[in-house]
Amino acid sequence: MKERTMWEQIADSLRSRSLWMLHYCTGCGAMELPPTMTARFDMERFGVAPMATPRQADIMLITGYLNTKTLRRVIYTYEQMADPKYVIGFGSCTINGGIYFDSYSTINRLDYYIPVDVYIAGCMPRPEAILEAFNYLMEKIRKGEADGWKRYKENYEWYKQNQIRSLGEVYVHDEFHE
Amino acid sequence: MGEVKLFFGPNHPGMHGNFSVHMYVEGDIVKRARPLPGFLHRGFEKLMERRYWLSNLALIPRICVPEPDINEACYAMGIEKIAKLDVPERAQWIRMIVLELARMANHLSAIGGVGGPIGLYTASHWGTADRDRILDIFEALTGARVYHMYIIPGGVRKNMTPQIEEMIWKVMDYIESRLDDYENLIFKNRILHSRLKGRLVLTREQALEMGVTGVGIRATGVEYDIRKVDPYLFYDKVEFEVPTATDADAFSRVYLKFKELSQSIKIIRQALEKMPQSDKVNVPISKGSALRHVVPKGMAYAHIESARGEFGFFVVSDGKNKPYRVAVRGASYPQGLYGIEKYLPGTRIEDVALWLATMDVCAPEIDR
Amino acid sequence: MTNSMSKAVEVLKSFNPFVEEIDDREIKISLSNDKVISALDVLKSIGFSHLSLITCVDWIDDNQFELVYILFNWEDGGKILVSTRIDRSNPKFITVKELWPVARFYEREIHEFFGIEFEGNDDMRPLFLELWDEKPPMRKDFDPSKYSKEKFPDRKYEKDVIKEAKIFRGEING
Amino acid sequence: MTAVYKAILNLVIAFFFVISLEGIARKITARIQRRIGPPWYQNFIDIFKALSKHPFSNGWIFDFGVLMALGGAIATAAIIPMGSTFWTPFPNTDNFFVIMYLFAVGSLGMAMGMVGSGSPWSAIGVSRALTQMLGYELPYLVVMSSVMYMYKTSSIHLLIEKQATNGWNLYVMPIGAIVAFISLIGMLGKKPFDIAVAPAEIASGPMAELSGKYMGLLQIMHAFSIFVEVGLFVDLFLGGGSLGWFLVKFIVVWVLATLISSVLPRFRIEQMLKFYWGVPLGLAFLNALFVLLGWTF
Repeated sequence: MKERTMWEQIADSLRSRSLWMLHYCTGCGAMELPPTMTARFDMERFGVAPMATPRQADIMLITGYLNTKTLRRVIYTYEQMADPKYVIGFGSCTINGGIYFDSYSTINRLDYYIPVDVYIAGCMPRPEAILEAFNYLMEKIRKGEADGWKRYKENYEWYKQNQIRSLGEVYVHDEFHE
Repeated sequence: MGEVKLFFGPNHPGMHGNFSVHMYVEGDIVKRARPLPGFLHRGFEKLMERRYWLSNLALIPRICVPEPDINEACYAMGIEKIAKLDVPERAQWIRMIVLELARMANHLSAIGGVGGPIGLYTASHWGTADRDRILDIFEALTGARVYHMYIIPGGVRKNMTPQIEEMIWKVMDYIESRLDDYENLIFKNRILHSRLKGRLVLTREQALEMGVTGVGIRATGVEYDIRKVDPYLFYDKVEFEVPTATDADAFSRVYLKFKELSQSIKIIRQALEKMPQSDKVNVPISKGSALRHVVPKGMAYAHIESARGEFGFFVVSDGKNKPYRVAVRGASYPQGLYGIEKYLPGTRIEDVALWLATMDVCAPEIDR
Repeated sequence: MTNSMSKAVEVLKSFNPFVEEIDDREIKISLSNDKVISALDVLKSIGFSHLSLITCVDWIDDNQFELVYILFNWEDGGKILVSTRIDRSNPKFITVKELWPVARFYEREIHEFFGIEFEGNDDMRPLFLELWDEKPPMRKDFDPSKYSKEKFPDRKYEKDVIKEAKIFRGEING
Repeated sequence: MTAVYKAILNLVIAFFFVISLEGIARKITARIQRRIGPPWYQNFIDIFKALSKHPFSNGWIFDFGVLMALGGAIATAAIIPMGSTFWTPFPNTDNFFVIMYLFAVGSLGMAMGMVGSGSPWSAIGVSRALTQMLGYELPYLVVMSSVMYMYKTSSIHLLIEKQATNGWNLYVMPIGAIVAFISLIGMLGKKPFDIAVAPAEIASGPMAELSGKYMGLLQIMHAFSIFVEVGLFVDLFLGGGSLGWFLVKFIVVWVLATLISSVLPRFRIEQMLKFYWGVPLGLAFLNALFVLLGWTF
């Protein structure tokens, strides 16, 4: 790994303490996010706050299984986010398909399509596990190891090829034709 | 000003779950709207055909995330109907308690969910925090917070211990004591009245024509509740009221959910009192391995009153060790698809999120 | 059987239905497919006004699809499953969207998952799936596992857990 | 030369003081919601992190609009008197009208840039923000004209001096002060008037397309705007005071606005207009009438 300059180190430590999370519930894991956000577990005390649009977000939580229709939107969303950006794969379904391993519409492995920095195992992960994952991600960012966004740039061809293999077409068609 | 095309979701903070509404707006008024479901489609009905009768238990709670127990109950009741199983009495009472707890959990998060779109975040925080107490009961009873896999064909998986009964009594007292605060913070708030009262009216004729169930139809003044009309479990042995309203607007729908909380508390207390002491909470449904369990030929439709309305499982067996076909009737199917297309035009952009919140449009059960 | 259900059976006598009792508040009425729409109309007018679900079962061995309309009576809680069988090789039926407008979406879903055409319902765009390139997925001859293996690569594990489990527990097949 | 130093001090205080206050407001809201909340310096981290990111631009109108918004806010913040004549950087230009005009530059710059981003949510948000401006400015300006009519001056530091002898405007014209405070909540964009950014309705509205550095710049601009808005209120209705008193009064007004906003839901845009053009505008005219008749305390 390349040595980071002092500015990069400062920037990384700032980034680790102010993670803006994209408010996008891609799957059923989103059910455990409200408890994590609200009074009982309160993730805002770590500086993690929900953000409405991908432009402002730093981390994207892939909360559970992704079907092909959602994956297209997730790729769009991921590419709209500003660098540096981080992805947390949430639940067993993102790791190996989990309980939907033989489903015709859900993907089996998330890091084949977009780079993932941290995985949380379990179905569904408890709020404690989510907070643990946030802390682990912060640690990784501070050390400069969370480099998924760089890998996406370097291996763009590979990721695109995988996306097209599974989706046929990444482009989202406008459905409202009358 | 011409018409502007807007994509409300799937990536939008006002969206409940992963769902999308495409619409054309003129100013702030919605001109045309079209629901776009399918972001959570996992092919459940196909997957269920590929798994054994009992291994499906792990799969079905995932159909409806906010209230997973109704899936297990419907599936179990469907199988019991086909196989003519007699469920032990205590198991029936425990199921009732679990279903009512799940209803309360869903109503609390729904009240919090209304807080989001209108900006009353304190309501969201309170609702979610109190829901967590119910999740704690589930954790003690079943070992899991969200997906319980507790209700199995022929009964429930494990008996309820006296300690857990004690815990339920306590949590019920706590939630009852909180209801006044909710009333004062949320339902007496004048800005909330001005946001919700008289908005998104769905009249009785429209609701009946569309097939809306749950609070959507009870807000129009009729007592259509499956627990009363078509009693399952022991709902005919407990006393409770079905709260109704006559305004048929967004406010009365939320308020009815709030009213149902105290009815659920009443039901749970009666169930805890009437429940017989026994160790038998399920019938052994198979000889030897659970994987070799076979359900006789037949088909049945079992439905229950979930927090969002009629939720049903249609189960077909061809006498083998796997279901031949399982179809799910999601409670929010009519209002989530037909309702959005028909009744959103004419409302304002702000009301779209409120329709989804007060009508409890639950994306995973529409998509499956 | 509830009052409304016995009344329904009485009224439907002329359609020669095959009536099966599932439990005391649920019956199944099988009809030949030209009589279904008028039977549904009659049932709607005598109180079975709530359409719970329209669904389909693929009886591949009989080369037939079975369409099931589940009706519910809000007054006394009777449920009627109206069922009919149609030919599987050329699946076509008539829409009921005039009786229940929400049926449009159920029919659209059945069209998407089983490939049945509903005459009179012109909105048959895909609802749940996007860019679907195979046969309708809920048909029995569609194998989701094969499709998933082809399209969505699995993670490679160094340890074959399933094989070890088989050594440990023996074959696990129903 | 001292004027420049004072202006720079103005900006430095505005930056550090207001951004800390924003963090404290988050903490207060969290406590009301029974949470712990982020540390008080969280907003500094947020801003510097946003500045460290690699943003996307949406064309030169977008870039220019953001810069114009920041420039307008900085220029206005630099001429706000901090409570007394001594802490007035430019005693000849701290005219109320100059401040209002300069301040509008910032708002217009933001509107221009955000519409230039091309997102429909931004366009809706900007149209809401401008409508909202129409709502709160009207009662505010009526109250301000009666203040200026009463003291026959529009210079802020002179108004502060007049209040030192005459008593705070809060006591002299309580109705006007209340109306101005209601308008202030609207200006700050706090609930129930955060209609322009309403996340659950229009996905943060104007900010929908802002990424990285632009977001950081906009947050800084927002901090300066808060300084201008609350600072004007303190100067004009709470009698300014020495630098320390000015800051204390600033904190009191800010915390009060935060407390009110944390327990209220949000209006719809047309309800907000009806609200402002109803009771507050009527009260503002009543106040003007009292001032014209000389019925002040």
